[in-house]
Amino acid sequence: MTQTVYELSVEGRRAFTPPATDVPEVPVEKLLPADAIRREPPALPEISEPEIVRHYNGLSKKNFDLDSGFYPLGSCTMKHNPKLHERVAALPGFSRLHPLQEPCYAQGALDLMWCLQGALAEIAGLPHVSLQPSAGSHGELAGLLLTRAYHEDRGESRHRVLTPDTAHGTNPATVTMAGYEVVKVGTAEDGGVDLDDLRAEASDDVACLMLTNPNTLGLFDRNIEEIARIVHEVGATLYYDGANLNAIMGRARPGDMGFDIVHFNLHKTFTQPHGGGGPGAGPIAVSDRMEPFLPRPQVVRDEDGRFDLDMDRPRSIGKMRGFQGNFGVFVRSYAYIRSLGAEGLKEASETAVLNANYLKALLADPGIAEYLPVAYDRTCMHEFVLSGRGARDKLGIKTLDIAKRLLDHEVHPPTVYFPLLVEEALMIEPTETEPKERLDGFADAIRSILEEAAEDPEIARNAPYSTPVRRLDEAGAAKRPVVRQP
Amino acid sequence: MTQTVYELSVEGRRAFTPPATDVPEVPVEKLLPADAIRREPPALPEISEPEIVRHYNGLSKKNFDLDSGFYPLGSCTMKHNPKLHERVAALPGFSRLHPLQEPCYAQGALDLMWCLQGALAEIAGLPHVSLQPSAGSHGELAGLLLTRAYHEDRGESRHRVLTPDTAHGTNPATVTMAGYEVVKVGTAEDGGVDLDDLRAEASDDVACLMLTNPNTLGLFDRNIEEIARIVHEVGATLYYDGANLNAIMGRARPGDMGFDIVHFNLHKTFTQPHGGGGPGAGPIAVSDRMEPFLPRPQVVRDEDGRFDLDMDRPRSIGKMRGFQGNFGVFVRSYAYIRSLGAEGLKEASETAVLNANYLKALLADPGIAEYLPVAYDRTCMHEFVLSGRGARDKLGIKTLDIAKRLLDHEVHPPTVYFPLLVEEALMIEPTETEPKERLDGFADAIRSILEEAAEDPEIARNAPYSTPVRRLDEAGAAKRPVVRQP
Amino acid sequence: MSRYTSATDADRREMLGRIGAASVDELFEEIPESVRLGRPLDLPAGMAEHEVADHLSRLAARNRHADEEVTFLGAGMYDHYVPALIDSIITRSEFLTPYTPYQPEISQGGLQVMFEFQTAISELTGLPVANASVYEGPSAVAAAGYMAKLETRRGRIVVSRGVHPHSRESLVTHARGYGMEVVEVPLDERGATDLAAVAAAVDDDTACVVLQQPNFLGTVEDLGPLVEAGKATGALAVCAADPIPLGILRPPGDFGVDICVGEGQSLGNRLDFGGPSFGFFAARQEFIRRMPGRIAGETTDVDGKRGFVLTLQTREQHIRREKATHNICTAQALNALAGTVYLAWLGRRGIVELATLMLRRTHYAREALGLEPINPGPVAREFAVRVPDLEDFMERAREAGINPGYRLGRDYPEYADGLLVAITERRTREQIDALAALCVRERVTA
Amino acid sequence: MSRYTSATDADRREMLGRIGAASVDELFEEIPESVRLGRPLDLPAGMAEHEVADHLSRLAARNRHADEEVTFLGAGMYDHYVPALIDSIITRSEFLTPYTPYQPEISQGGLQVMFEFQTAISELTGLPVANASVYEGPSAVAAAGYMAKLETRRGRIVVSRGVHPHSRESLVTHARGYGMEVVEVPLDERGATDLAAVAAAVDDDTACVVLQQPNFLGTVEDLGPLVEAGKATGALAVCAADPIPLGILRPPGDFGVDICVGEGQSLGNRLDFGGPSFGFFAARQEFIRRMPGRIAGETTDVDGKRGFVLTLQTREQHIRREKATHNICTAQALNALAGTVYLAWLGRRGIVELATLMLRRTHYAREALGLEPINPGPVAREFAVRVPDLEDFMERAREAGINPGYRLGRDYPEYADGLLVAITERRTREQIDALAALCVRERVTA
Ligand SMILES: Cc1ncc(COP(=O)(O)O)c(C=O)c1O
Ligand SMILES: Cc1ncc(COP(=O)(O)O)c(C=O)c1O
Repeated sequence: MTQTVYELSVEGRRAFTPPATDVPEVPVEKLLPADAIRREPPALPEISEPEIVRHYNGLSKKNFDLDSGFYPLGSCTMKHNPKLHERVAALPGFSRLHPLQEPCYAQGALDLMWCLQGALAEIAGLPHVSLQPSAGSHGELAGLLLTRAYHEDRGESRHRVLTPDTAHGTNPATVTMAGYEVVKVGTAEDGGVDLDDLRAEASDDVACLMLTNPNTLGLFDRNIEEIARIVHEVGATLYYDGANLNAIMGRARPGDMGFDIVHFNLHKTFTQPHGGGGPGAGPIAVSDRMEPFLPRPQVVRDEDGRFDLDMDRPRSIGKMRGFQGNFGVFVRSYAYIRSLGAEGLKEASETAVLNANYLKALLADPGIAEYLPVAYDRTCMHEFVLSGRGARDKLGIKTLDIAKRLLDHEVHPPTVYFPLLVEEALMIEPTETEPKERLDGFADAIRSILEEAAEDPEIARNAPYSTPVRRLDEAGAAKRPVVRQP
Repeated sequence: MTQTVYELSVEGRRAFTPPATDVPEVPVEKLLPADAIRREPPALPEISEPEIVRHYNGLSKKNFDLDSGFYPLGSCTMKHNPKLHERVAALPGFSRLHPLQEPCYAQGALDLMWCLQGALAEIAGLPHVSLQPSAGSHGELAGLLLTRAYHEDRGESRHRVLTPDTAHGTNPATVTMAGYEVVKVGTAEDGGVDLDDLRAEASDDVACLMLTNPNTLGLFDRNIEEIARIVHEVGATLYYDGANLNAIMGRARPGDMGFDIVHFNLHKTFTQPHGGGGPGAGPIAVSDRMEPFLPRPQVVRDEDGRFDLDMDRPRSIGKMRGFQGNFGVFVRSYAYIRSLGAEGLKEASETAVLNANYLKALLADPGIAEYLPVAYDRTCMHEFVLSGRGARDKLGIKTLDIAKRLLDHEVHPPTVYFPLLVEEALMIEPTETEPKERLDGFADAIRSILEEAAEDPEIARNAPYSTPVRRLDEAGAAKRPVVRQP
Repeated sequence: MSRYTSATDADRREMLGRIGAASVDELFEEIPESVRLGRPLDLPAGMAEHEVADHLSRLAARNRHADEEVTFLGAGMYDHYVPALIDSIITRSEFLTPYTPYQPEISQGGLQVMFEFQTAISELTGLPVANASVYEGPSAVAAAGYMAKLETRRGRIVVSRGVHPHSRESLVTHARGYGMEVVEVPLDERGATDLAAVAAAVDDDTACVVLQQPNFLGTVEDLGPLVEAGKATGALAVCAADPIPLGILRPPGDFGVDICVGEGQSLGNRLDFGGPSFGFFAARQEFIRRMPGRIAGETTDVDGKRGFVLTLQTREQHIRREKATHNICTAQALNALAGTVYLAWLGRRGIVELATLMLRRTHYAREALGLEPINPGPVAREFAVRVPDLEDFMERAREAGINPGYRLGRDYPEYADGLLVAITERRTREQIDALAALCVRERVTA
Repeated sequence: MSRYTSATDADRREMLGRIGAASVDELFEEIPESVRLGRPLDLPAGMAEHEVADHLSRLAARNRHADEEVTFLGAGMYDHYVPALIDSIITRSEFLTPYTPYQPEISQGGLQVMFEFQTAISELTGLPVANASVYEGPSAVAAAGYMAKLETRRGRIVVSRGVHPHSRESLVTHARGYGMEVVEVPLDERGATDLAAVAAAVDDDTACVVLQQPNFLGTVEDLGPLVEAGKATGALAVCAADPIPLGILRPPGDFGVDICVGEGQSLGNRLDFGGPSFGFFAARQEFIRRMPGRIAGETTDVDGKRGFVLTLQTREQHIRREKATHNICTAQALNALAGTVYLAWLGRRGIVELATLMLRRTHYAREALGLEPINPGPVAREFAVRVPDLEDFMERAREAGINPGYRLGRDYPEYADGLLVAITERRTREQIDALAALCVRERVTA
């Protein structure tokens, strides 16, 4: 029976040996007012180093991870995290550098940030970059705060932000948090933005249109220039959610498509490991007209090549967080960009798109497509979406059941039930670091699940069987939430 | 079906990117004689970094390890490997130091070796230490080569070395390899050396007696001073196999018992991780009369505190290996000794002996002892030996079956069928880093296996069931050995 | 072919054949001609692994880091020792590489760690409900402001000038988005939050009052009266707290604080020039459905076996979209794991021993330096002093291999000559005495 | 209570109670009074983890390591880049902490790695059977001598002066134990093993002839005739080989060599001031039952599933005791794992590219230095030159941050002014040119 670290605790055990006290042992009561002194120590565990290691090693073995097998989680770009990055990120010059060290003693770190800014600007096709936002959503918020500052600076007050109905949940959540009203724009037959719907919604009360291109259906919106024209015509900004950038590196750039603001997810496209839910980083690249409003500080370089952190930015929206951002993440993404270079990044996107279209073709096999038809029959970019309505209607198994049965095939299921536009959606993103055999293996697993369900749908409905725990009572957990050790 | 890395290989795949060639690309034929050039590249795998990592991470998950659970492998001292040691061993000042760096540029490394020598000398009670031997067996060989040089230096030629019948297999193997003849000495009723047998065998043709104290039965030989007297009286040396040193640190010292030569197993007593079968290190400590023959180089310190590698040792037996030994192992053991200090090392041995006696007491419970009687009913030191003859005769399950059934209880079995003296032996060494609950858990597992066998012995005879593979055909593997990828 | 892909020429041919495309270029015909880049990216050429490693080592070598000087720099991030067992746990692929645990059956490791993290934060803060992590300290304060807005539907935030300058500025930046006014209350002459000013500042439109314990100058605030004054008109009390001193300081929850947030770097995370670390976010039970971010909950599987799941997801963006309580998705799971292991390693008695050692060394240091204190009151790990000739003092300290602390003047014009000195278990008495020795000349002119 | 034990006072009381002993001291009454230490060990007091870490860092800082100078030092260990994936694999507890795989059902990871290692070594050496590892290079030569003794029952070993001095000395040290005479044959004037001398030295009592490819001076030996001469009277041919150059050099097995051994440090292992690394040991099929150390073999389990076991254990000490083929027990499993991963990372084409790059840079360097060669013949990664004023040259190189190589005079009086220069993928043309620039003055006086 699995135990928490608190249930393993035995009074008197310890892993921490305090250093010898080398200053007078003045009683705490002498140094702090009685009212400020804690009565009972916090009930942290009492456990030795060997048992802490065994506990967390044991827990780790219950996790499926990217180094165990195929992880085609759509919109998450689960591509290999090069092991070099952990070694260079741990160099004392980076990991032991205090964020408030004087810039003249942090030139190596600032040089790295400056070069990363330059590379991201070149990849996005937008000249000015701030590395500060902590993740994609935080970058989205920065983008809308910039938009607000930009319009206020022009004496305008706009209230609405347009997001396509296929947008990722963080987009609308960000719009609300940035004080705007969400207005949904419909999706056309071909999976792109419904231009008529857009023209109808576009007005001078619209501050911004947030788009992902390729979008969350895995399709490149061919009307992007027209969309940009419509948006700019009403004076709104065009925001690029960079989660799908892995499809177009070296092939196309948001800046060239007319976007004003782009966020990158360094933990998707640029291989910062996902860490079970972070850390990540969400730098933003912006056009000239948005530059003045970028958060502070900005890394700048003077003519002698010396770097500094420029806080003196009067029109900046101010700080989004402490210090200058997730520097450890910058080190890993910078190492990735310097490892692959222009050619390698382009090859990465090409292979991601090739792998996605190949897997889509394998799953278009009649025996599968009948139950899992592709949502849009177009060449896809780095990911594609299937609908599970065929399996639901003809085999009586929902997309959830297919996902749970895949767990017994030791592959991670795709993203499910997103985008909401597609019924019983399965969003599949193989990435460029998967070998052909694993794509073939995934198609075989899907086929065998469907064939099995044709015989006995109960098997999938009660999957998984081989995992550390089977299906969990999520409703119960929400009704009577137990969110800490009693 | 598990594949080898060669079966995962696909022509054209690669993980290594060669640096750009920055010198003239002269054809190989111009630089090497035709006869010396390889025709076919070696059939090494062709595979990308992500798939190499997945292959070896996958293989690692098939291993039971010390950080998974209880590992009471007798005579191996499977005690916790502190994680600090991997961090300090990886410091560039140690890991990136060339072995032939001039001593004046390696003072930190030589200082560490000097201090480790001092600490081991103090622990063993013998003044002179050589860190050079690569493991315990290599230390045994060094000890007998020293003995040979010592006697030859006195114009004596001796041919026999005495080893108790309970000695570890490496002792007799070493005796043969050192050009001596093995003579077995019997074990008395109380588990110690049979003094009469020893007196009978002791002669001036005996070069050395090799002993482990506590011995491989886990018992301290109370007659050690008498044994030393008998051996020294015939002019032989007394060799101490240090594998069981974990029992007596701070309590007793081989030097004080009359031993001339001691080997340490840094990968047992001093926490160098076992690595699946190495690396280890087998330093030796010797008395004054043996010092001149120690291998070269020796770390020396001059009066200004400067360290050097002294090769000028005319009577030395010479080099046992390249350079100065397994320095990376010295770093870990030194960090251990400085972490615990005198008090901590003593507490380690005390707790190891306490844990062993407690587990012995649990297993002396009637329901168990009836089938697994203790071999010698004495207070044990850091390990103890049970005999499985009760289980074999009354329950029809051999010690091998008990060991295999333990695998299904997620604990590593004890050492089995050693020492040979004890029928169906089970040698159990819990070490000091195990908490009481795991000792209780082990006893429960043993009890449940015996109770289960009372009902149905077949279960144990066909165990294990829960492991990546079940019982393997070792005979077939020896008959038609397949020792490489075809 | 880059070392991270596996598509050989033969693979490409086979895959294109199965797709029915003549070339990879054909797959990109979806992109209109006019927006195709049509040239190579202007980036340096790729390099072999050892060349990248050497390049990064050269960059790293141009930074003076905390092993190359004795640093008393604090102001939000502290030079605490990161125990080695944390390296060995957070570099395991099973923790380093998975995504957010959307499939609980194969993520029980990550989910149980979140549950254990939430428990530890709840214990430190004295509040029953904590989430699995937010980005970091300052943006956690902004998140607390947003929750107060959603809870109270009011328009003003009162924040003490004792709160970290980066937290105050992040609050203002975010508040301009979610439409709230931020009002600052000053510190009194002892460097503690001015109680009367708080009482005066709160009104019926005040959503929350934000305090910090210890405050930015290191002062241990008298939370009781401050919280009482702050909540007088129905606002929520928000307190940003430094986690290690909470080992001996009465937890904010005890004083009626509603939301306790803070920076987690000091709990087993690296300095890393400012990130990534983690922020923690704890609140009263009644706010559980208004909390931002992931929350792990205990439950059972179909066989009755214990398990953990992401719970109350209806708060979150992937379900409630524009009605979500916060837009956060990817947070700081791996850094929170390091914090969880650190707090288990420190343990119930260790955190008291460490916090007590820091308390004693902090008071010893303040006395040893003998300079005029800006906040003479109780301090726990950091204190502010006036240094008559600060520039010269900083220069002399540098030459002695010491980084004496943070120039307060950068954020507090009223303390232009102020120096903020931080203490950890690594700052030995010997090092404190060395800093004190530099102050002798200062003292004479003081 | 030390941080690595879990026995609280309550645990101790309970355990002593169950044992029936009053105190822990009572358990040590087995040790006779006269041999009890009776005083604390005279060792420095224990320290907290961060204090030990700081102490070790200070020691490490007093060494000039290969990232702080451009090193051309070789002579058996080489400054090759260790790819990062090796760190992440060998630090996993599942590889780092288990014992020798005595229970195959729970050691399939370690056993399959041994099988894959044996395959790679067999491919490099051109010999069908390799064991799972021996200690390191020089003692592997001594192990080969012992196997030749057991195979041939003869009493003499002929060894070329081109074999590494540490290998020759280890051979003599071990041979004095297993009772064999070691006879050395000289190098010719081109720094290659003197063929005529070999032919003359072997006789009917010669158990084996030991050569090295490339030899210690870096010369690529003409193995064909040497092996033929060596085996003329029935001796076994033993060849110590440098593994990376074997990517482009014809494998020793092709020339009739019976046993090929060597140092494995250059295959993904650290310099580590000389160890731990691994030694490899390969031989002809007919010697399989005479081989030292562990050998992994493929087999199937009761369900027919593929698996691996330690095989032919009847050779080994834990079964055959005094009749074992060698006394080795703990060997170098973790270092051999690093070697296995390195060879998979390098791969079939990579080892050819790397060996070719080293070949070209070595020849480029010899020409660029322009000094009188001691071994003008073909070299693969190392070469020896005469430096007129060696001490001054070494000093000037040091000042330029270069470690120019190994003073041959320490082991070869006949090359008192000799310098052995080693090349790896890390020694760029730029660095070679910098070394060459130092030779200009030398050249003038040459
Ligand atoms: C399409 C899309 N947009 C935005 C986000 C939010 O990014 P982050 O998780 O870094 O906040 C995600 C993350 O999953 C995403 O897939
Ligand atoms: C009692 C005993 N002696 C000697 C040895 C040999 O030591 P090593 O394995 O270090 O060569 C061992 C190792 O298992 C042992 O247990």
